[in-house]
Amino acid sequence: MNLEFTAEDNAFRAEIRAFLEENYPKDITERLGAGEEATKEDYVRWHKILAAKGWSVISWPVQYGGTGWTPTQKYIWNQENARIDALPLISFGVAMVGPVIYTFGTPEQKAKFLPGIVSGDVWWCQGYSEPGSGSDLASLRTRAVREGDHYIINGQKTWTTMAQHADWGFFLCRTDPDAKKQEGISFILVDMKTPGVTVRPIILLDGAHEVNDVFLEDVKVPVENRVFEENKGWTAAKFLLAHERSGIAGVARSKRGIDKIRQIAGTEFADDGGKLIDDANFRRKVAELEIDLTALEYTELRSLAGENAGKGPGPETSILKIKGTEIQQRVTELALEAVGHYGAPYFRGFPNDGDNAHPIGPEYAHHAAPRYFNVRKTSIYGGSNEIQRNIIAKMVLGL
Amino acid sequence: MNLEFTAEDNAFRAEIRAFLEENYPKDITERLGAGEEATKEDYVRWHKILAAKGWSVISWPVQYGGTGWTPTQKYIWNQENARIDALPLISFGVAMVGPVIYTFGTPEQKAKFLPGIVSGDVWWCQGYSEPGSGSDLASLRTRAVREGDHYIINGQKTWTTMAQHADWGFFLCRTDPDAKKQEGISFILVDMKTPGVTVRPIILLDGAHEVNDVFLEDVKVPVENRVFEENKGWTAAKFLLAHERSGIAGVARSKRGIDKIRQIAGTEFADDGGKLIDDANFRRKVAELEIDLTALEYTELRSLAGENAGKGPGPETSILKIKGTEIQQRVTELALEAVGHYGAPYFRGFPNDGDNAHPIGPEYAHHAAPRYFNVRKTSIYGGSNEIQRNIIAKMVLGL
Amino acid sequence: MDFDFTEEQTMLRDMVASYLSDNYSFDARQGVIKSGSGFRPAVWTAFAEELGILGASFSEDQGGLGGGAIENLVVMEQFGKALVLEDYLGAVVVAGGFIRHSGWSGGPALAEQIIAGSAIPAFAYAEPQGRYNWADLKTTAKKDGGAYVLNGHKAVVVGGPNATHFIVTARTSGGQRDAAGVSVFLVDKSTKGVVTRDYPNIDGPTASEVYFENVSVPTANLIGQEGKALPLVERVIDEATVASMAEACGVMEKLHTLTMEYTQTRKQFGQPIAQFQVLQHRMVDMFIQLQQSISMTYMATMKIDSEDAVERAKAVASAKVQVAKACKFVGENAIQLHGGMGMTEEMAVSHYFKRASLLRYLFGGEDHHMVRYETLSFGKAK
Amino acid sequence: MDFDFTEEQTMLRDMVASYLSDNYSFDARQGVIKSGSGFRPAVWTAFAEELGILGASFSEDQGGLGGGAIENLVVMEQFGKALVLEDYLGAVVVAGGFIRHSGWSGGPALAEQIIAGSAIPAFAYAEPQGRYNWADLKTTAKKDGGAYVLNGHKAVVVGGPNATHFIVTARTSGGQRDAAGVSVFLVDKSTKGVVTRDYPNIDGPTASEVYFENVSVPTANLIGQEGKALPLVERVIDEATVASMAEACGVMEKLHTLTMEYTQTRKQFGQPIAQFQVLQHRMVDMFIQLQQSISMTYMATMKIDSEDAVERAKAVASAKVQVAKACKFVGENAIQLHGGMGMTEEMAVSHYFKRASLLRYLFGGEDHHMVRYETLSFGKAK
Repeated sequence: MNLEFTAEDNAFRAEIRAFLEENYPKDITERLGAGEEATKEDYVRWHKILAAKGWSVISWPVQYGGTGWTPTQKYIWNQENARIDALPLISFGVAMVGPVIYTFGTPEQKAKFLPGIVSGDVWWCQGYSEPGSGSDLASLRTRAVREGDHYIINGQKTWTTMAQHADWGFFLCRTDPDAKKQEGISFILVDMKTPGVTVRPIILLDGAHEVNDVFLEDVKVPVENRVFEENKGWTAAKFLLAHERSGIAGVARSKRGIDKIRQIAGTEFADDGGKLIDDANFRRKVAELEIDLTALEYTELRSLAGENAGKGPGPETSILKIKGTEIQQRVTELALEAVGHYGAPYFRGFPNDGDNAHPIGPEYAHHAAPRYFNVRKTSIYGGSNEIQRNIIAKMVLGL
Repeated sequence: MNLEFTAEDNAFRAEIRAFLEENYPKDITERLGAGEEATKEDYVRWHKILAAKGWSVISWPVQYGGTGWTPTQKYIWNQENARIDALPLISFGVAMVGPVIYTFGTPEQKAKFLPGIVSGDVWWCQGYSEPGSGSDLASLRTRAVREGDHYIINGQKTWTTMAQHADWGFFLCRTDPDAKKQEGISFILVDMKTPGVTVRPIILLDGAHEVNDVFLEDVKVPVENRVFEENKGWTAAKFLLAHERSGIAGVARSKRGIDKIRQIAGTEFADDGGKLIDDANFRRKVAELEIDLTALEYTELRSLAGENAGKGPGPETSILKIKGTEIQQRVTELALEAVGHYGAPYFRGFPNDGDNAHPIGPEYAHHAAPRYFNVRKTSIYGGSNEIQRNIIAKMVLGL
Repeated sequence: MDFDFTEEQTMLRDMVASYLSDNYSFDARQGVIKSGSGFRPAVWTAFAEELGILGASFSEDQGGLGGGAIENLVVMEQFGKALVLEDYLGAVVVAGGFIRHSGWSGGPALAEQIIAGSAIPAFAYAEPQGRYNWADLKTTAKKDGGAYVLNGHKAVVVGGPNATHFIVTARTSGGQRDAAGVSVFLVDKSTKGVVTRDYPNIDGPTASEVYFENVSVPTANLIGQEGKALPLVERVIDEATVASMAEACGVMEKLHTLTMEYTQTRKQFGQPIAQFQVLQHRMVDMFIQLQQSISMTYMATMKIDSEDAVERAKAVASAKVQVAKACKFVGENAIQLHGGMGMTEEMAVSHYFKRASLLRYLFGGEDHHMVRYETLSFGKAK
Repeated sequence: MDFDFTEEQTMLRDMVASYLSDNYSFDARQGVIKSGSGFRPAVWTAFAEELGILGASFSEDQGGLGGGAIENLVVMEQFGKALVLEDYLGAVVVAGGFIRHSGWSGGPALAEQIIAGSAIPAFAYAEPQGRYNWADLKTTAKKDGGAYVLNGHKAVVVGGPNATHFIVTARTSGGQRDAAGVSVFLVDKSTKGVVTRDYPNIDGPTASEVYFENVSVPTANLIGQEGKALPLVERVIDEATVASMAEACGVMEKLHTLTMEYTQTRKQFGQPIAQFQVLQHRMVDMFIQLQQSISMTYMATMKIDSEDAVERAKAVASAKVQVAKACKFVGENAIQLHGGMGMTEEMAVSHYFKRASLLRYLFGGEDHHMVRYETLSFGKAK
């Protein structure tokens, strides 16, 4: 039992740090630091830089473009990325459909779809949730009816993140309506430009357009776009759901969030005219957050040690999801508290008329409230924290 | 809407205060203040003083010995009793079986049993819970079989508080084993000296002997000791359960508990050598407790105002139970924290060898830990706080 | 001791509720916001004329209905339920409070205009550096002949875009955070040198940054005594805090109701999610928080007229601690139990949540008021 | 970076677990307590001879097995699971720590006796007035020729009744709470003037009030430097705190397991109560608290040998905050989920709860360590 990184690990860290220092676009850092949102172009640009280095799909098998890094190396990679607040790659291709295709796909599917994911040329989206099926995913109703060598798809998907940018989507569709819930579902890849596919924005409570409804009306898709056997799509879906949870703790990013709060609180004044960071209440909350985050960090490290020893991520990763999202939410709540009165003004879409003589609060306050509102989603999506507790009760505790 | 008491209320309060000042036994105050436990004799003595004044069964109808006080007057009575930490009367006769008898009993039963309750000559205990039936009371299995003009009772009751002192007990027994759960139960009064009744102590985790197992083996009881109709005892039981919850918030007593904590913390030192009551953490906890208690107090007052307006105590009194017990538990926890190292020594049954030159901590510390342990029961008995939440969900929210 | 509303108060409540039900649907409200405004003149006119509520809490000799804090509670609770955007709090509760407690000679005239709906004051008290310390003022008022000259910057003045006047706290003497030297002025918005920069707040109402650039204000517009107005300001803000808690109770009641309705409709795993025990208990805990908040708001409302400043302040502080915590708990859980739907702009619940989140911090959140309570209850921290 | 135990550590754990399973049943433990004792000589002899664990954390040149903090963690976790009464913490962890870090010339001899089981030191550090400030000492040691003369009163010395020696903190100079002037002594319990008053603690172990009445202690028994021992004391108490957290993890694991077993057996409303979702989630939250506590205890154990006193102290303080909170949450909920049965003396769960409750506060609870963490992380409060 020891906490030391090996000399190899440290050398690896130095290499990563140097690469990021040299290659991560400074202008993205600046714009996002000022509260702007990342554009599609930002994501693609960074993806292509990583692809050029061979680091765009680090967790994949080497034969498909992966790095062969150890879990510890991946952990270091994540830490170093978080340290500079690097954009994460969009997960739908890299972390979701890619692994499904290289695990379950035909040689033709691998040849057709994997290169575009590795290179960043193809943007993917995920068609899982439906209006009636949230946590109860298997109750989905979108139908794909076989007609010759095509499926005709009809139905509605929702919460489809960044579908407005997507070239392709992977959709769970019911191919056998008479089968029991989890059976009779197929995993189908759809070109988003196919006639009958309509993407409609859902605006979130903070004004953000991240997610969409996707309507599918007589969408004609070749049968060769189905991954894995017909009616066996749930196998691929489950595989993906387990995959999706790794890294969900978000420790490194929450650490950066706390760093920013410390900075803000070093600028803001408390009621007594001292700095907010010296206010007993405020620093108590920061300290509690730091301690809880340390507990989460070491719980993740123990889980990582298990992975290093060859055990896959198990259902106990639900703990990381629960505590990780709770902490993310508290980080944004504390940021909102820190900015005081200037949490109220709403800047999204508000014309910046350039009246610098009469500013509306400090720049760091502009997105505090929207973020607090927006991250409520983290304890809801990907299986709500209530569902995660059900999973632990059943799968870990055996209740 | 106003918080003022009327001139009549204030005069009433003065009368109560003067009475208590003059009549409450000073030696009981002293012994209990020093951490001793109240004896049966203490309870009976105080009961008889109140009975002499006509105040032993204040909530009963006047015809049976009650006072006719308004809810506000009863509230004042409770406040003033708590103010001097007066012993509460044991509830099994006064608050439980008494109301059942005057509500459901025959004239003969009223004549036979009520006077002993009013006077304090007869000590009652309650035979409800059984080893297999806690929150699920109606699943009880103790049998009463009719033989001529007697019942023969067999079974086991548990958690029977102060049964070691009891002259009489009221027992729920199954008289029709074929009926559905709540049906087929009868409410039967049993002389505890009847052959076949055995009382066995249950020692609690703090070492206290408050509760008992009661074994009933071929206990022969005259049919005229059954209250209300045969197989309809659940009606009386339900009536009693609703009755039992009033006053359960314990606001006045928790206030006294906080006062004592403030006193202790005014004596104890903090880490920095100042008084504990000036320690930021400690006073934060006291303040939180005070505020939560105020919220409970005004919630109880709103409920009381409803009663004054003629509405009976409804299922929303479950709120008072939940918050009241949580606060009681926090009060004892804070007292334990306040005494520091001296929370550990265990005094129950420990021979006081009178070595005053070498004391084991201050007197106020001697019972801090036992009380913290003991009051865990308050969120368990009388319907656990989980059951109370079920009740609110169903009866108040209609879920 | 009673917790009942009088017949008049009950009628007031029913009248407001009925008006809002007819004229203040969620869609209509969202339309106003989308139009870039937080104010409908017709609604304000109705408040003044049709409902007469702008005068409900003013004394009868000022042309009001002779009510007070309880009337404000009744109105604000209904406003909370309908997420009313218009700034009754600043224009009536705050302005009315200053008129009532200051003995200011201009009070009756202003009261008349407020009641008629022709004057709509907004309260300019917060400053960028000052957080919740009402004495922390960089805005200055310097006497110059028959006028005061104001300079400074007031932050997030709610209702600013549609106000006719500002009630402004400013320093006439002393250091930046001294208790002495605080004064209050009525400033006509059209006065030269008053610069406003307007924007929407994230919960719907609009607000302004207000800059005073050598603004000349007649001495007759000094409200209360020069340099000695801090107790007056604190008292009025306590009244406003209590009124905002009543609004919060209305908001939370809706959050709770909407959540109960949604969970009884939404099905997962073959049953309404309201059948899951964990969600039931969560809704019970939301209900308990709501009930405790109502109790504390009533308590503070009834104690707000106490002449004992310590009792009054303790009542308000302790109530706000409860209400602020409840705003967080009820708001966050309402969203959680609505799942993804609660995250969307189209669902009313998300707007109630945003309002609850900002009401939590208005005039200071649980931390500010906890420290205040502790200081009142135990003396200053050592 | 790894979180695995070595083969030797795993063997140690299994050996201790196996011994306790055979010799330390709950009933046997209760019998010892009822007999008025908190110590079985045969058990201690087995620790020394059969298991050899008293030397597990001593260096090899002192006759030990060359282990350290991890070995103490392994032993203490098992002791927690079996609610071992005997004071390994004082006799081995604390005494071993003082020997290791002080360079005291008497160390090797004492170590030899401890490992053999013939010396059993107890740690006399707390004072009635001092709470968790280890420098707050009224006990004095005055140099007088070749000896120190000790006077004072030590509170709740766990293991006192069966100890052979006391390790005593005393003031050789300075004011009552000065950092300078703290010294440490080994005092043979049989020395004239050592007065003890013994009693059981509520969680099972026994303790003593220890009075020093003009007790003469040879200068050779001074551990560490005269007047400069506070950092030494703090370091050893940090080590003891970490070891006590390992015990707490063992206690909490049992609390959680017992609760899962009970709720799967106990039926209400026709089903095991473990089927109620609210109770399932409660047990999940208990499990999460347990896992986070284990993670933090491992972290603190691995950082305890750091020469960076700040890093070490932050690690211990943050871990204890987590573990103390978990002791409360897991303990209280274990009782709650056991219902009335959990309240009884006959059920093991109530004894684990009592132990968890006292471990929560041992060497300071969450408040003490939170303040400590804050001071280390932000500087002294202003």
